[in-house]
Amino acid sequence: MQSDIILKMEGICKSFPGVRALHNVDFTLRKGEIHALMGENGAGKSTLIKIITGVYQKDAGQIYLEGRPVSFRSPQEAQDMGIGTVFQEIALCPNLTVAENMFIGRGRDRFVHWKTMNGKAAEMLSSLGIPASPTQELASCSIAVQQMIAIARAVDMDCKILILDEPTSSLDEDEVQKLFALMRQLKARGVGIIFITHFIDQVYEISDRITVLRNGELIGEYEASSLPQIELISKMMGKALSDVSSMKKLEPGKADDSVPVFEATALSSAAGVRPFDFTIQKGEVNGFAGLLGSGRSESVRAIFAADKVTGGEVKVNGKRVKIKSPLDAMKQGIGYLPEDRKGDGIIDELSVRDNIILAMQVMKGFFRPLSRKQAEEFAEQFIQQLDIKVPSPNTPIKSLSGGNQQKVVLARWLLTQPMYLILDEPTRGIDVGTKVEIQKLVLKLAAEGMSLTFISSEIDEMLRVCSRMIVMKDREIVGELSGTNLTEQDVMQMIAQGGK
Amino acid sequence: MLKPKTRFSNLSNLFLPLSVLAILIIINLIKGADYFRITVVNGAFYGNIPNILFGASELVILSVGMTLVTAASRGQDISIGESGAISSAIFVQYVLRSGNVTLWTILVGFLISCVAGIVIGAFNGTLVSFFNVQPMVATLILFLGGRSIAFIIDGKVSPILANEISNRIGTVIPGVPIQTPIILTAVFIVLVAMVLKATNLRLYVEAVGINPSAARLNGINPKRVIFLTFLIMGVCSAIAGFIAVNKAGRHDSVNLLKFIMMDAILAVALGGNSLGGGRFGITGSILGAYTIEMLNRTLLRLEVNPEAIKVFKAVFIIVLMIVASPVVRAFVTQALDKAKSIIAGSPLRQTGGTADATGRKGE
Amino acid sequence: MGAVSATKPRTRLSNSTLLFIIAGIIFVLMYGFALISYPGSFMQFQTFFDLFNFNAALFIVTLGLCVVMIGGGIDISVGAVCGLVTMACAMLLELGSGNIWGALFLALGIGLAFGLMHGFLIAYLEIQPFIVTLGGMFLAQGLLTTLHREPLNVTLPAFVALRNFTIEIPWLGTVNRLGIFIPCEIKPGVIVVVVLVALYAALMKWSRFGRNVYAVGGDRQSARMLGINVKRTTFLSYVICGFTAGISGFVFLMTTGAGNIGNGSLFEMKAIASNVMGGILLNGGVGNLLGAPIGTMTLLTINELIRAAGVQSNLQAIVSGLLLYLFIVLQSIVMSLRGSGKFRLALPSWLKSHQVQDK
Amino acid sequence: QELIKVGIVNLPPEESGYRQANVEDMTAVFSRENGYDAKQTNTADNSEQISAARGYIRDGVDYLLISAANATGWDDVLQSAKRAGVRVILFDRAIDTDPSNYEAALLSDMHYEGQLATDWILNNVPEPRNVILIRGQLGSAAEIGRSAPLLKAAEEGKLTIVADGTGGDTWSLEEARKVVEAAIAAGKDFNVIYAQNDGMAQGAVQALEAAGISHGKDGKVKIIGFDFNRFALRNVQAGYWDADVQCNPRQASQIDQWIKSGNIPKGIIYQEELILDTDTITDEHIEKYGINADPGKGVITR
Ligand SMILES: Nc1ncnc2c1ncn2[C@@H]1O[C@H](COP(=O)(O)OP(=O)(O)OP(=O)(O)O)[C@@H](O)[C@H]1O
Ligand SMILES: Nc1ncnc2c1ncn2[C@@H]1O[C@H](COP(=O)(O)OP(=O)(O)OP(=O)(O)O)[C@@H](O)[C@H]1O
Ligand SMILES: [Mg+2]
Ligand SMILES: [Mg+2]
Repeated sequence: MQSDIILKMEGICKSFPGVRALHNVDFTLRKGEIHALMGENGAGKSTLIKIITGVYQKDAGQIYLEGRPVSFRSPQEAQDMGIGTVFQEIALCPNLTVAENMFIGRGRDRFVHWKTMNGKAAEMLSSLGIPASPTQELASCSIAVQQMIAIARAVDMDCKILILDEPTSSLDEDEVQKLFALMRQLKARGVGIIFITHFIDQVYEISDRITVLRNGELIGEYEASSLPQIELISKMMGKALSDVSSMKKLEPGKADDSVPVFEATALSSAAGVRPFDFTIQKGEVNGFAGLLGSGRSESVRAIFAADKVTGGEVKVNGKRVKIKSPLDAMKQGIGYLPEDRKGDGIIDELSVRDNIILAMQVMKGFFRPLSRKQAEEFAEQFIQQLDIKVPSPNTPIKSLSGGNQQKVVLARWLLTQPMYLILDEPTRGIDVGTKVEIQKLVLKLAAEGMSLTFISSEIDEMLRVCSRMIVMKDREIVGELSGTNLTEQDVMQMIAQGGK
Repeated sequence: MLKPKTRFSNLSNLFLPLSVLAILIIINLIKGADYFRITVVNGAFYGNIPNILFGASELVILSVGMTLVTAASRGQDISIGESGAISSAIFVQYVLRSGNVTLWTILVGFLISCVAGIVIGAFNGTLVSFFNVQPMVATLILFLGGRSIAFIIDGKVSPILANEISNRIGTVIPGVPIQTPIILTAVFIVLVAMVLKATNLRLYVEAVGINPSAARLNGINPKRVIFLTFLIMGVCSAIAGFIAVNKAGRHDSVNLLKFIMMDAILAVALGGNSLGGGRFGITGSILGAYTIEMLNRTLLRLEVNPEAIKVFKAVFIIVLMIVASPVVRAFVTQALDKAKSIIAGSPLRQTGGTADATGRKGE
Repeated sequence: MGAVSATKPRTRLSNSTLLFIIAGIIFVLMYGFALISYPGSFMQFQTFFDLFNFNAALFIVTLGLCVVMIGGGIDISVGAVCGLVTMACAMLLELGSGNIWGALFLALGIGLAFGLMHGFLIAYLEIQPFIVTLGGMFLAQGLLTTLHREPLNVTLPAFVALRNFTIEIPWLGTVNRLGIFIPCEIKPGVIVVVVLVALYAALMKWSRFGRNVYAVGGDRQSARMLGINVKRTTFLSYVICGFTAGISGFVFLMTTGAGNIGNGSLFEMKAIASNVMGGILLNGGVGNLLGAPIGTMTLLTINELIRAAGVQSNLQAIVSGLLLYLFIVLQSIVMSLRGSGKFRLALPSWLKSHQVQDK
Repeated sequence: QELIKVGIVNLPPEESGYRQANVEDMTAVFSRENGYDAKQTNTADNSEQISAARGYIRDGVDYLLISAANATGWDDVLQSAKRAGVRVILFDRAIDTDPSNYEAALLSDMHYEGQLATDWILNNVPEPRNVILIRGQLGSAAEIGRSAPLLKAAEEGKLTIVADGTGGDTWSLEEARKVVEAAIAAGKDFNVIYAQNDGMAQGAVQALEAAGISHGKDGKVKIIGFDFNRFALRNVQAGYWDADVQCNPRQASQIDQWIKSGNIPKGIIYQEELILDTDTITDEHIEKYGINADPGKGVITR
């Protein structure tokens, strides 16, 4: 039994100024097992990973790799010892090619063999069905493709331990299945895999054991087979079972058909969406469905003028308006939560408070700053409302956990009280509990008369909140589905048929 | 609970300039205990401190502008001296051509030179924001050609500004015990503080400097913000040029404010700001500017041989930066924590490794 | 499963390549313009060779700085170090032992010492590079005046022979005003330039270190996560830059044969400008090393153009500034035409997170 | 009539008023009307200067006139000029090379200027002579030349240098002011300020003014500047300063004369230069020898 354990962590503690991220956490990983690490946003999962991989230094505790005590001072050392990692925030270099990103930092070769490298990369990309060419610059790949490249890199690294921190957050069903197939292969080869996700279904589908963290403390380690879903959720959240079970039921909102809040005809943008028509009614929640790279993000970016708009007409509340920049859109009462949190969402060095009030402040205007007190109040209000885990509103947002950062960005847009809010993957990296809270919130806002567009790579989730689904393929709208009894099957079918 | 924390973090932002200042003061006091002595000469205060305040006025003003440019554009304007030379040349020409010099002439001349500064700022700003040229390269153009322009405006001679009002602006106004440049600088600082208070300049600049793409999606136009900082820089250069030329009484397009950009950039960095943009602290930069002035004078006071003066300056800068470097600071904090916990008898608790010991800047 | 690949990825030119091509085209256009407008000067091959003959040191400095700039750093001490080396070597040759090899080692040693100091302070103590190298610049300048303030001509015969040594190309050349055929001349410094260009280009393209420099320049944070030793890479890039500045100092001395306070002054500015014109951005992560010599050639051709055109004294600086302006704007317009699609300012450079190692 | 082709390698006019006068003088004399086809390259960078000189040699000029930024590093170029049959005349600034490498050199003798000023101090200031020396850019020809006689006199015990500073790389007024302020703050007793150009002298005087120390004709501290800027001469005339040393920027007509007459002397020729003090200065001097803007009689520049 002992020899089975490849990684053992004991009494790990880690504090950041003002936060105790981990306290006395134990963790063991066996050979050939898939071990899910679960917990709410800010529970300390990523921090634990970063301690294993030498990104952070632990304050106390001991790590044993195959029985020997180790302490990595940099990710390089960890990688050299056979630990492959996919970090939560994509850690690739945008200016290098896809192939380089897959191979850089690995191996001890003094020289780069471009041909071999590109060849190997091409092989791997095609075997995993990643739509990228090895010589392409990484920056020109979408977030999802980048994430898959990061996975391909880690998987290829003939490692003893593979760590996947929310690798599936922007992948759709197909990609997830591909990833799982890979994980099973590796598992069969005896690799120990640490898997972090907020998708409960995925956890049960693939993992053998589950370790639950809450508020930086170890709650327990369980065999996946002996821990019912509901119980897992309640352990993560620290709530009684009854509270948890009441959250699953949601009713898609009913739209008020009379007033089209926003209407676009033949809208197109420089990012490459084909001209499309789009309308949304007051109080409606609709969604864009489609596969990875089908142009969902590009479409909503065109609505918000996040990319340069190259054509089309836009009406807000029946009146023709010109929306040429995000500010124009904001002035028309449109809000947009972007999918790329790190690149487009957070202003990482600014405080949580400044991040929350940012959009509202901009709308108020350059010459009318909020008073400090007011800003503080707004921030506190949303920190409470969305349960954002942060020591103080003055904390820079970059020190928050991924999910909490997402909540801050969401709070930012809620504060502006938009008439029409676009949410592109708002639940990416958000824990189950909060996810449901957000879904509820969306429906509540819709009921209050706000129109929303909700995009998620989980069709399931979209079905729960959207009353109408716009289906996209190859950057073109191929059809629309509405009704209360939509199923995932309906959507998939439409995508497959391409609308015809 | 929040209040003391904020204040503490403010102080730690100023750790670098304050500690440097403290070191310099100690050195000066060791050299002579009368360092702070102030006497009254011709009705104005005189002594080391007034001299420093007087000497640093242009640098202070420029470093404020530089801080904003750095924060928003993530680069530095190296043409500030040239820009000051050009705008003050225009000021001098206006004054000389207007015949009878009154306070009014000076004021109009000053405003015209500010406009000139804005035009120059617009030139640099256009390159940086709309053509995406990196600041240091964009401003290299004026750095190379600017003095020629000033020189041509000067009519290829160094015109003399021999009038009573200019002289008073450059020295003292009878009856006022403080030299005029010091007062002007103070007014400038107050104005800047007011602008920061009354507008969202800080938020916009920081957001753009940290993440332009996100700033844009929140309705901020990064190009415009960067452009704006260059306009402000232009005004700052014009003011600095105005003070410098009135101090000198003569427009020397060659030497006026020459190489001052190095000191201004140094001031920004000494103020605890990152030269890579993002969050910024004006107070730090101002302190940094005075610190540099004090450093220069300290070297003179120590009677360092002129050949070696730069060596000393270099050693000072490097040592100071080492002392205040994030790594060393983290190390010291850790050691202090350890000592504290040992004293308190509580179990060991370290704050942060080297990795996350950020030399925080801002506020 | 294949559904994802429905949209074929479009492989586009990378920024580095595009910028490099622009730099090349700009240079060719300008040189072509010069040939047509001022054939008297530019139709001589010697004019082209002289770009290198008398500016070999600048070329070399630019190369070293290029490595640092790709890594997202900056070194403004290069000019001063170059100047210091010329004086130190001149002193050694003239007042000291008078051994050329000794001087060469001294040059390399000084360059290396500065490189090591900068590298250590920047990479391991995480001090801002601008400030560190500003300190380095003051230090080099100060050491220079401390060592020897007056200009110093090296008269050592062996060295004078080396200085005067030229390689003649007998089949290329012009007949001068005395009716004598003067073959084109190449100075040994040029060979050093060519060798270093080849070496550094190979280093940046094919060595692990070179690619790591690109990664670090592109995204410091990610580079660390990818298992790159960011600190060592940064450290080495400054060491290389300092070392190169040392070489350039020796080559400078080889060209002019004298130590002087003004040697290498403003080289840092020229080198930065050259690199940027060669498509190597200050943000880091972008650029082709071959762009460095091309940018330098562009810059030097501007000077030669101004001279050949006989621009009026007071306007020379302005005209050269305007030409610089023109090229930079041209470069930027080409870049923005291609990038007009999406608003994507280059990812924040590492500079920003320089004091912050971790997320 | 065939034009004489001339290439002029000079420093940039923006460098100083002195240089502007020099450049203008060159441009005016070597004009087409005067029978010359002249081009002038102005840069303070030695390698650029050398490149330009090479360019003129390639162009096949008849005469190459050089005012070198650096005194050294020219051997190679001068030899190739010789090979190409280009006659080289140095003006204003010396080049440290074998005299056979050029035809003639018409120079300002910086050392002589320094000697003039030092002698003036020795003759006009009674003991003890406590001098503040404010140097220009270290290592520049002017700084070296103008410092040497004073340092020598100090070594010989004829005067004392109580403070030794520099205006930095820029001959900066402000730096000069700081040097004097530091001396005052340190309680130094001094009665002469020897500033190596007029701008720095002006800065020094500003420091004295602010500290309320008298200077000039009837004052305690004697002020000496260099270059003959008209504002400086007016200050001397008004007794606000004490003396100024000439540095003559006008060499062109002399060289023109040499070329036209075909009679070029060999080796170094120094221009005549003078020192003026409150007693010797006249309006005529200011008119004739001064450079830069004239503030007008009786106007002092503080
Ligand atoms: N660099 C840092 N500085 C300060 N606090 C930090 C830092 N990194 C993480 N934290 C804090 O540590 C806690 C744990 O964060 P961590 O990222 O490990 O959470 P997580 O479990 O991965 O959450 P998520 O599911 O949202 O990704 C959070 O409260 C976070 O704010
Ligand atoms: N700058 C760009 N230039 C060219 N093509 C691009 C660019 N950015 C994205 N694309 C491509 O456009 C397509 C649409 O991408 P988009 O991000 O809109 O997909 P999506 O449907 O939102 O999916 P997801 O958000 O899940 O990635 C993808 O194939 C992507 O590779
Ligand atoms: Mg996480
Ligand atoms: Mg998307």
